[in-house]
Amino acid sequence: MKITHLKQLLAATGFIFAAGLVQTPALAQQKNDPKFNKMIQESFRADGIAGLDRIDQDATQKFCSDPQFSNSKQGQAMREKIQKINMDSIKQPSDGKYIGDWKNGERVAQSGRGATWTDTADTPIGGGCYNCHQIDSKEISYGNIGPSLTGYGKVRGYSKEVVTYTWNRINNSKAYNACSNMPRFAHFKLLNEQQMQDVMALLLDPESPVNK
Amino acid sequence: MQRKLTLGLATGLVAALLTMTSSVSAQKSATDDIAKYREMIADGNPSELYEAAGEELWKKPAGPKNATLEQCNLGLGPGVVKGAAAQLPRYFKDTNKVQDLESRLMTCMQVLQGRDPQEMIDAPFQKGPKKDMEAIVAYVVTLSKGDKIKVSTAHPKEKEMYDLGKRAFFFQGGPMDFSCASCHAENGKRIRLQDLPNITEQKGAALGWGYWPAYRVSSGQFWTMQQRLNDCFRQQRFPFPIYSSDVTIALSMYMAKTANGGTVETPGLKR
Amino acid sequence: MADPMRVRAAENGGTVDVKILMKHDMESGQRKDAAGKTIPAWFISTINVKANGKDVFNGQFGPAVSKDPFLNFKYKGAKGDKIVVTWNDSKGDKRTDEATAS
Amino acid sequence: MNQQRRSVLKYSAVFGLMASAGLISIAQAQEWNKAAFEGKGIDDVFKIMGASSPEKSSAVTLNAPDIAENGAVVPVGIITSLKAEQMAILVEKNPSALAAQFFIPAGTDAFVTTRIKMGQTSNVYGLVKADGKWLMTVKEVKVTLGGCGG
Repeated sequence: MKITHLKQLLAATGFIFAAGLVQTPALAQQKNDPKFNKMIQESFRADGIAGLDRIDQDATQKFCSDPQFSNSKQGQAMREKIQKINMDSIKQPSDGKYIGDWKNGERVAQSGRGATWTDTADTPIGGGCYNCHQIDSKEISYGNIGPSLTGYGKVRGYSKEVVTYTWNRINNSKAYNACSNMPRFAHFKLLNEQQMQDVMALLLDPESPVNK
Repeated sequence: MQRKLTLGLATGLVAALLTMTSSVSAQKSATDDIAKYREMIADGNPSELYEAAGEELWKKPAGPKNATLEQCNLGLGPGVVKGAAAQLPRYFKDTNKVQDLESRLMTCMQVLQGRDPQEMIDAPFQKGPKKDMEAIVAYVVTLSKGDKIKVSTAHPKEKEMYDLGKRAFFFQGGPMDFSCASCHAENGKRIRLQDLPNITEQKGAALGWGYWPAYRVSSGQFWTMQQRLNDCFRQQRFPFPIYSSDVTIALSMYMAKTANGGTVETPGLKR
Repeated sequence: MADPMRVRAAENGGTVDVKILMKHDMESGQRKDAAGKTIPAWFISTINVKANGKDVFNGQFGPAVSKDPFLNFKYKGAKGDKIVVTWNDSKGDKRTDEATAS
Repeated sequence: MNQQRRSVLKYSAVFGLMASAGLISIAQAQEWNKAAFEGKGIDDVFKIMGASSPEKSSAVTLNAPDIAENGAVVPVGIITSLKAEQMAILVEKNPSALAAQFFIPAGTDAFVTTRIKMGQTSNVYGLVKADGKWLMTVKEVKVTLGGCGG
């Protein structure tokens, strides 16, 4: 009984989907536009540490610059491919340690500085976590582009799965969601291993105010 | 025993719910308080200081030709300043280009006063010739305050600029993978406590485009739209957008056209 | 030379509401330049407001007053009052501007 | 150090005398109160101003936001029903507590609004001198980090 029901449902969904396909022609990644490329090439200049290589897009950036396609059914296969490329780039901590010092982690989470043309190569780069996430509930100035992380460990537990997932997500969020708004902190060396371990502690040390 | 446990659980749940609502209401009151703060500083916008200086510069002979800018054509005819900023960017036949306010003012300075636009392009913000530009912009945009944003894409070059701008809005790059859309393509989003207008919709675009140029409290400076866009790209960790380059004009065209029908509230007063 | 102020004075029911915007960096003495050197304090220290030649307000600022200072006060007066605002800063620079109560 | 402190005390004592004798002059209002503006802690500044331990008064209202979006510009106003001769704004956690001092001649309302800088979340004091006596009110203003820079 239940199974037939499900089958019917699936059939119906399939029908709707097929109908949708008929109406809208298959989407493809937007065409290479020489005029647009020329505009981008001619509109910027290198300044300090912000070189022109920063507008040479990698596959992930190119894909995600076309949200109509990247969010579509037709983009599904490419989405998975992008996620795999990013997943494969993640390295687990060299010393096997996942949890650092939450106090340092809070500092990394607070700072949104670094990596701009007004910074130097020595400017420590912040994680900018509070820009988008609620973390320690005592900080009232937090953004909401990303989900709240208050009570992160308390809610999810401190299992190996949670720890590894969190590590991966901080390293390269695009491994799970091809066009996540979150920067790939390890991929572009925005945060070093120690800083990521410290941010991990902020989220997953039972002593961190996040879990109090 | 069993009952106690359930009760305990229930209390725990209620407590958890209470904590949740209290933190949500704390946030709501924080944003309300920010709104109150903004209201308190709204009276006495230091942009007025720049506007006064700009009016003087507009009427003062300058440059190799020792001429004023009073005959500058901002799109509504030579010398018409009132309402002109509300209809920019637009296509100009004499330059065969779509121009925003600042690139158009550079044309006027070149044609009428004989000034070299490259000097303006190369100058850092808030210094030298840019300082003059900023004051003049403050003067010009004040004369469109209260007007409706009315930007046309009827000319093919305007339409082309709009399309390029729309694409640029979603163009990701830099070590943080950011595009304008990373922060400005959804409703109800904030960075820290600052609301982020959704510029892909009319309402949000009007909130963004309609309030810049503005006096920026955090830097104590009057910022033109070019400087605002420049700082967006800086925060996006992009390379430096060249002053009045096509990408800046294209993005302005996209924002302004999307904002059509909204009200010009410039000069604004921003964080 | 110092930039002009914006002085607005509006009379309502025998009270003149005076709003003044001054153009000044109000350097706090706490900031550092790009080379890491402290930028010395430089700020408006005193401000005097006269209406028809008589003192209606005196203020003293420290470096903690915001850049491009704003000041609002009210005095008993009338339309047409001639208001003269003068500030002096910590480097001895000064500026005087006038307005008429409307 | 000691010498300086003593001369500061002497200085304010003289002003105290002048004030009690009704000799507050335009000269005082127009001479920048260096000692007070350079005083560090809030209690030091109270002393220098001749206001040691000012009493809290419900007649003094401090108009300031609960949260400032930016510490560079915090609007602060003082208003009182008392016949104020002087007013002052102090920020407990600023490097120098005294932000501004105002002299209110007869015929001017006991009302002033300005904007101040705050380095961090702090108590802000509104002081009013009426009938030769300093009174105060206090309010905490939270300074938040804003924007992408954090």
